[in-house]
Amino acid sequence: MSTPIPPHSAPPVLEVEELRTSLGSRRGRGNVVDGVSFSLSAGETLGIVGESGSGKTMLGMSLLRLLPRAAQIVSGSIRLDGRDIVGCTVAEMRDIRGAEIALIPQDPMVSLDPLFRVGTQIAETLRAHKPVAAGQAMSEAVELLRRVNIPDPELRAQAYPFEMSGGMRQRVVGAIGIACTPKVLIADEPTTALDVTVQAQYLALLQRLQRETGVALIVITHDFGVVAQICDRVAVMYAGRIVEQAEVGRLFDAPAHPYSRALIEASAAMANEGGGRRFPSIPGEPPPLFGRGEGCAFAPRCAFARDRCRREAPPQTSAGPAGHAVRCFYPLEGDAR
Amino acid sequence: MTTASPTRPLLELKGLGRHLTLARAPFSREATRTVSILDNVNLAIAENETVGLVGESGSGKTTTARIILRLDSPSSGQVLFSGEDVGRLDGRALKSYRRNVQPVFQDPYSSLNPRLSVATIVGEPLFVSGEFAKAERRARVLQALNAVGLQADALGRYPHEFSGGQRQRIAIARALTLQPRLLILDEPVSALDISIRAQVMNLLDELQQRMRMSYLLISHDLDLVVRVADRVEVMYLGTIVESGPTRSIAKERRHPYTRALFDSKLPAHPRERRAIAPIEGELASPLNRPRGCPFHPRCAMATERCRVEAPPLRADAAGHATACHMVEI
Amino acid sequence: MFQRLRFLPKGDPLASPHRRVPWFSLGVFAMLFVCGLFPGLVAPMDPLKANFLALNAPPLTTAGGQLYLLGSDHLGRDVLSRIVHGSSIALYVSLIAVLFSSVIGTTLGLLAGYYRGWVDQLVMRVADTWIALPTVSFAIFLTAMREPGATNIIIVMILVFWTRYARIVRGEVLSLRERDFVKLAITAGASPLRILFVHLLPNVINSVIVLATLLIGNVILSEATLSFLGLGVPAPHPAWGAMLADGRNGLMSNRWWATVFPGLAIILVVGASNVAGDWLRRRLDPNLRNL
Amino acid sequence: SPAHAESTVNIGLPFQLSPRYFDPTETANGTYFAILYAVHDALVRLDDQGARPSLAESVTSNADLTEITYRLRPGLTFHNGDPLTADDVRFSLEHYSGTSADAFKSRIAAIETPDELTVVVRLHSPWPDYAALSGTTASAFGWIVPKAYYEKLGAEGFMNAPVGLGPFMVEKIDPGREVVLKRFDNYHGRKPLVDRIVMRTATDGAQSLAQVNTGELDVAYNMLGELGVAASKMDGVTLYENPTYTTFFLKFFDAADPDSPWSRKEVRQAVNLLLDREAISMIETNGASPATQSIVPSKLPYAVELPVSKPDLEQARKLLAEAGYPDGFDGGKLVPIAPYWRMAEAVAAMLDAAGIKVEIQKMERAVFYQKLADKEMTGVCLCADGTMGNASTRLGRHVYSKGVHNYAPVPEFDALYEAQLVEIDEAKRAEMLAELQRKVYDMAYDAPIFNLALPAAIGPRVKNAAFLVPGNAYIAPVELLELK
Amino acid sequence: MGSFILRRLAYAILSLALLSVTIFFFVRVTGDPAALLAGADASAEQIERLRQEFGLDRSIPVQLVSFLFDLVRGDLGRSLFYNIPVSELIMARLPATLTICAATFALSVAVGVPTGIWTAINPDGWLDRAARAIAMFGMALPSFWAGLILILVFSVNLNWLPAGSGRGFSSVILPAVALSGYFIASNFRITRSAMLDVLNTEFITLTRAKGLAERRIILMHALRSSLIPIVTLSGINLALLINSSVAVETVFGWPGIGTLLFDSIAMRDFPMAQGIVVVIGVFIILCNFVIDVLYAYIDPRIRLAA
Ligand SMILES: Nc1ncnc2c1ncn2[C@@H]1O[C@H](COP(=O)(O)OP(=O)(O)OP(=O)(O)O)[C@@H](O)[C@H]1O
Ligand SMILES: Nc1ncnc2c1ncn2[C@@H]1O[C@H](COP(=O)(O)OP(=O)(O)OP(=O)(O)O)[C@@H](O)[C@H]1O
Ligand SMILES: [Mg+2]
Ligand SMILES: [Mg+2]
Repeated sequence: MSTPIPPHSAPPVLEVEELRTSLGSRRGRGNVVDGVSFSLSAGETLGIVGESGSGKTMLGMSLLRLLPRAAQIVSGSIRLDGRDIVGCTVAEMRDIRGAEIALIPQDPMVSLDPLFRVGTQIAETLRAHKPVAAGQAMSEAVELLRRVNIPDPELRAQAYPFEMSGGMRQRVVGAIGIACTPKVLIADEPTTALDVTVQAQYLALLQRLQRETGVALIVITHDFGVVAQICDRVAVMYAGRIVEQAEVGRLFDAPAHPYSRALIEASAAMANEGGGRRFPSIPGEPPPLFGRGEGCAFAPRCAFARDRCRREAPPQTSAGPAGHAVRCFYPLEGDAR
Repeated sequence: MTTASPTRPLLELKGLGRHLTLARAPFSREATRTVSILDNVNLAIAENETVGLVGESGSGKTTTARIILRLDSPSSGQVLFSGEDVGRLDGRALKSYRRNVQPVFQDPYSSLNPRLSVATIVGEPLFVSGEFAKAERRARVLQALNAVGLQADALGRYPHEFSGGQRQRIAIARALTLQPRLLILDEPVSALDISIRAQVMNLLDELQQRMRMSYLLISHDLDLVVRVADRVEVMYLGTIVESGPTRSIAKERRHPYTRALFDSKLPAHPRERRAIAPIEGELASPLNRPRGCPFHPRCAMATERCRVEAPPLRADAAGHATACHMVEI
Repeated sequence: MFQRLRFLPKGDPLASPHRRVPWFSLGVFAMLFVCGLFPGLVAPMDPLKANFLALNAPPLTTAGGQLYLLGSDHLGRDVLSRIVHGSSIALYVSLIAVLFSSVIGTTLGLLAGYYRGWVDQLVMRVADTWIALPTVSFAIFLTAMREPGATNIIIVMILVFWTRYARIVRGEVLSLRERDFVKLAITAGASPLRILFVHLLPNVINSVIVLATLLIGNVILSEATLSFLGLGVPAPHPAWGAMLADGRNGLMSNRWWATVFPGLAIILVVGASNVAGDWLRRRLDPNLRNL
Repeated sequence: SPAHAESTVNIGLPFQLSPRYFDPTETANGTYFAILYAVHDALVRLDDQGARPSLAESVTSNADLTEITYRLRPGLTFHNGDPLTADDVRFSLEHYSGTSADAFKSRIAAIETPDELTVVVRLHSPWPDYAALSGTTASAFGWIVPKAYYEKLGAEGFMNAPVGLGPFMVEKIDPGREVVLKRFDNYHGRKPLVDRIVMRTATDGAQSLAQVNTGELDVAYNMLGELGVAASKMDGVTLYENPTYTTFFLKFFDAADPDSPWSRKEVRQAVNLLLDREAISMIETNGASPATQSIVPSKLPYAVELPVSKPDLEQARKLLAEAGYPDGFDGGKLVPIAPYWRMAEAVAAMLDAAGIKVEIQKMERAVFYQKLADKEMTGVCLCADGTMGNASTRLGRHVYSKGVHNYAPVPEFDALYEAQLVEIDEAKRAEMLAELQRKVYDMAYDAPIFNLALPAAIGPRVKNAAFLVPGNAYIAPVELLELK
Repeated sequence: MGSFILRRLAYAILSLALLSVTIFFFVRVTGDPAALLAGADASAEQIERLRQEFGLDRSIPVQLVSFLFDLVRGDLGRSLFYNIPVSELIMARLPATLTICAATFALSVAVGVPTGIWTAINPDGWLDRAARAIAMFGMALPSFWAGLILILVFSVNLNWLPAGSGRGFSSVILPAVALSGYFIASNFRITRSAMLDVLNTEFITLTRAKGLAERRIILMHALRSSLIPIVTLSGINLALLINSSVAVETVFGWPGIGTLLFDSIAMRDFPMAQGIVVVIGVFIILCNFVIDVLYAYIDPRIRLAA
């Protein structure tokens, strides 16, 4: 199964353009999402990778317009089936959330209301968007639990979250995500909290659900293994910007941005049993949110940085084949290995 | 990779068991229940050797570490350090054991006291040992900090001023001050970002070569363990199910659980993408520990015998041991 | 288990936009301290000096060449001077009571949380019991045993308020002791004493400070209540609560000043303590509430 | 209910209502009479005309005052219907254990009931004070309970379901809170003018005045200080300043201790000169209480008028200097009787003017009386004595060395006192008591302040609040109480 | 859940035992009631008789044992002053206190909680700022002082509301309002901060991401989780409420258990004082037990955990 997945030709369900979300505090104001653009078609899986604090979650929350108080979208557009939801009213957004764009949040241990039965929590999603009776919603909830491979779904629907293991809770959250067959599903680090074996199960489940519903999937992760396993395309985020975006095979084979390349090397080395004892690493730390300089945010850690990189921010340019874009003045060429 | 010396191991776990008695409600008639978290764990770490301990969540890895560190005591079995029973140590002997065995924990946020300066944190083992004058303590702290790549200006600062990777280095520096012979590394890099993870692993490797320490590396990350450990112990529900030289384990994957672990590994490249056939069933919990082979409910090969009889850990000539009825030695 | 860490520390200023220094509280406290420590310098008159020619003088009356800014009471004593001298009592009682109750409560809370087991049971059951004992009954019992006075009030306050510290500190220690740095200290061979006082105490001290600030107000309020009931500092010493009690008869004939001004003094100081405590809590420990 | 509201009077009592107050045989202090006058009746009782036979038709005594004969009115019944007999009277007298019970016990030789309606009390020896003690509010000796009923219920049972001969019978007792009294139609005296009286505990002056204002109460007592001013200003509320026999005075406990400044006559005289009695009366009762410099109120039998000195700081200083305290001294504790704290504050302020410093020590009433009786007091107290009787009974408590409240015996006083106690000749006795009072005054044995006029607030509905019993702070006789 | 409740019950009983013993000793050390009761002119013999009558002549341990035995049987002894069974008097007075306490409690919840919810949803608005400022001073308001001012305004000057206890519901208004200042403020603050906390949790984010109606999110999910701290605080406040009611009862001449306690200690009516403190203690401990049960009701983790 090593053949790369063919690029999608269907019209995009989600088009994000120059999205900028800023976050203010006493210490200043910073863009947690900084000019992000991408598009996504039905059935497609986009991976968003990056280090902690790079703004992945903020991007996901921006798409749902569920930002913390301190943050707001300052510019750009998010078009869902051609309709810009940045301008939607609160009530309209409520109808969109859960029904058209759904979320699988980062941590299954704290994402379910501990005081309610899981069945209820699924059913209420259904009832928020569809005129179904309580009993009907409950039996649909049981059905959904069955679809996410929960054994004894009738029984489990009556359970409270604390009575379930992490893996099961994550599957419940998945069931909530697909409950109203949304067009876009944002999975924020769906597997990081899970054990290795369970992680694999969950990814398989996600893929199956995507096949069944044709949902467009955004997988936020910092694990290149997840990307390699299920993504069609990848966007690498650094300090709020997408520094590189490409079809998955292309990114692994020919990363153009020094950061992507370093990341890929680091993760490949970790996974590689035969490698030497030393791991390739990226020196330094990611920049803080406030007081990010003028130039390329990666420049201080970049081995290839030149003066220009420190002065001005590089624009997004094409790097090779269609769909491969990079924000670097001096993109790398050739195979990563 | 250094090969383990065949001499007497530095640390040895002999038939280690740990039971917990669940608290019984007052007036309740229900009998007290004991759960077994560790069951007959045997393990040895030689000088300058890295032993990896892998297993899924709740399999008892941290408990093992806690017992070695004397933060917990075993219900049965012994921990031997240089042949001495650690459980019996006290006074001076305990002190010297403490300086020889130091831990590094997973969470760099919780392992540094936010109210103490880096100098105090790193210097604490020296201070507590009471054997060093102030000047010498300072010198050693500086030396340790340098060893992990931090500068003297870190001394007066507080943990919150450091990033996760730096904190983990501070934690390592602290462990190094007394020049221990064994580091217990309980998931030392799981909380760190990939790029930082590599920095810390490189640092640990470098230190080991320089200071000739032994490591017990606890991790759920198979890749990492296989990459750095000399020997691997695979733990499942409190028992070692497979144990042996890393190379041999990675190649042969005799135990079905070990195999499942390897099979669950995510590809390093989209090219290697394959249909995942993960093991089924829920994560096991010591609360309802199955009879017989602990792994049988999730094992595709399980037979009637597995359901009733717990397989013993049997080693081959090369020291590769497996606890499975289905594996022929 | 692999746990993603929240990289936004709990105390992050982003979470709480209220960082403005509470000048109001600081001002009131400064006044309280100045008045409390040097009442003689601030007060225009002798608080005990009766003037039978100026009984119940309304505010801003001048009598015998003296200006009664806030009026005089039923014995012709200057209300302002009495309030100023009353702050000495309030300050003395609250500081001593808060000091002792925090030391006792914190120590017991530390021990209970760290050692758990029977120590914990003992401390917590006593604390439970204490909650059920009405403060006033403590006070009445004590006044029956000893001569009434500030010391009684202080003892009552300590008896009542140590449990607050004990509960809070115990709760925090219970979670702190599971933190890895405590385990690291043990593996470094640190003694329990060192763990309690070097590792745990500094981590609970924020809560203790916040609680202490809030309690200053509470103690003053309770002191006023007890003085009002006649269980506090005896006359003619100008305790605020006793001033209220003295002035209440005048209230019936609209001589409000002898009651309203000391009442306002209480509200001002207690309010300031609440504001300051709240601010400290936001700054030092946003997880604390319900103190 | 509204039908009854017309003829119900609500009276606020300034003390906790104890069931004991319903048992006349236990009466210990004046507070009891607030209830006794409503529920019970006596052989002889005080009213506006002085002590008059009430249950008795006549009271006669023999020449040497050793035999007192009571003739009961015929046909009287208790609230429960039992007829009043001589047996009930004898039981009540024999059973009496209240104030001065020891005095009665030791002097009464026998109580005889020659017939159903006659009771004879025989004394061991002549006792001139028998009448002063038994027919007034000095004691409740002579107030009658039904023997059979009392014995059936026992003392405790009786307290909680009292039955008497008074104008009102108990309808309901809510212990410590209120008692509802209903008119007793068979009352032998004047017919009560209201249907019901509710007596309710209202210990807080300000609050009970507020209740008079809102109409919740019709009568509230103890309107001291500003409350009196406030009451007099309220619409429709009248302030009745009821003269009592309560004298407030400073008592010098250490006067017998030669080391104490209080042992110096000059010092005590100075104190008398420092007290501004008018001002204190003004502060406490708006000037209604007359200043006095004797502990014997002038209205008590055998009292003599004594001059009241004007406050004189100069003279006081001079006296203090003579005594060796030109700048005053530390006078120790000043213990006021509860709850007259503010009067004590005024006194302290006045003493302070000459440099005499005293520290006010609050003491609950119970503790106060216990310490007083146990002779444990030191320093000075602001005491009050309101017991009825005559000059002899009053002086006997304070001046006589065996008196319960005496701390500084003076042999000269004792001799005089003991002599008058057995003197049958009225005139001689009066002369002896006058001499004693003057001697006490001359050596400034204590520092009297005033005789309390206790103000009560009377609400607009009340037409006749009969405060007719001298020396009693409460409305009595209650049968005269009338609504508009 | 059963075991949880049993454990709390065991704690409650332990607390009660401790409380009783504490009270017993407190009362003994304050002095001999017999002498005080006998009055100023009592003879030694009379005092002795009283001491025998009340069993005060027995040794302290014997007294303690019989006190505890009587307590278990529900016998609180006889009041020395009122001379009737203590329990009778307490039962007569308890309703008065419970009435104002209940009214205050209801008022503080009815005003405090909704305001807290509203301001947590709309933090930093004018209402929030105003409510926070008012709350800060509401917590500083001495209730007895508030009572005095209320009487002055509403009973003396306006003559709208009664100042005493005899007028049924209208009598409850002033004392309840005077008492409730602190409790409204504290309910408001706890609700607000608990709601703010909960609204920041990931599970509320998920309910939002599910597109639930805001009302359901707030009232069903957020409020229910916030109930735990609110209920906890209520337990503490209840004890406080009974404490502060003493001063307010005095101000309003309210014939409640607070004034009764105050007077009975002043009069050395030891069985009475002892009984009241025990009853208050039992009441508070019971309330806290009920609160524990409520936790279990609110939180399935407590209810279902082994
Ligand atoms: N609620 C918040 N209030 C203020 N700042 C926030 C908040 N949440 C996140 N941030 C800040 O926004 C930036 C981006 O955070 P974000 O959570 O999007 O990162 P992430 O890539 O998802 O990281 P992780 O891998 O840790 O989940 C960070 O600097 C973070 O500190
Ligand atoms: N004090 C304790 N009380 C109850 N159960 C405990 C206790 N300590 C450990 N356990 C249980 O023992 C089992 C082993 O725990 P341990 O922490 O050793 O596992 P681990 O392999 O380190 O897991 P992880 O990968 O999650 O760190 C777990 O099921 C845990 O719940
Ligand atoms: Mg994130
Ligand atoms: Mg672990």
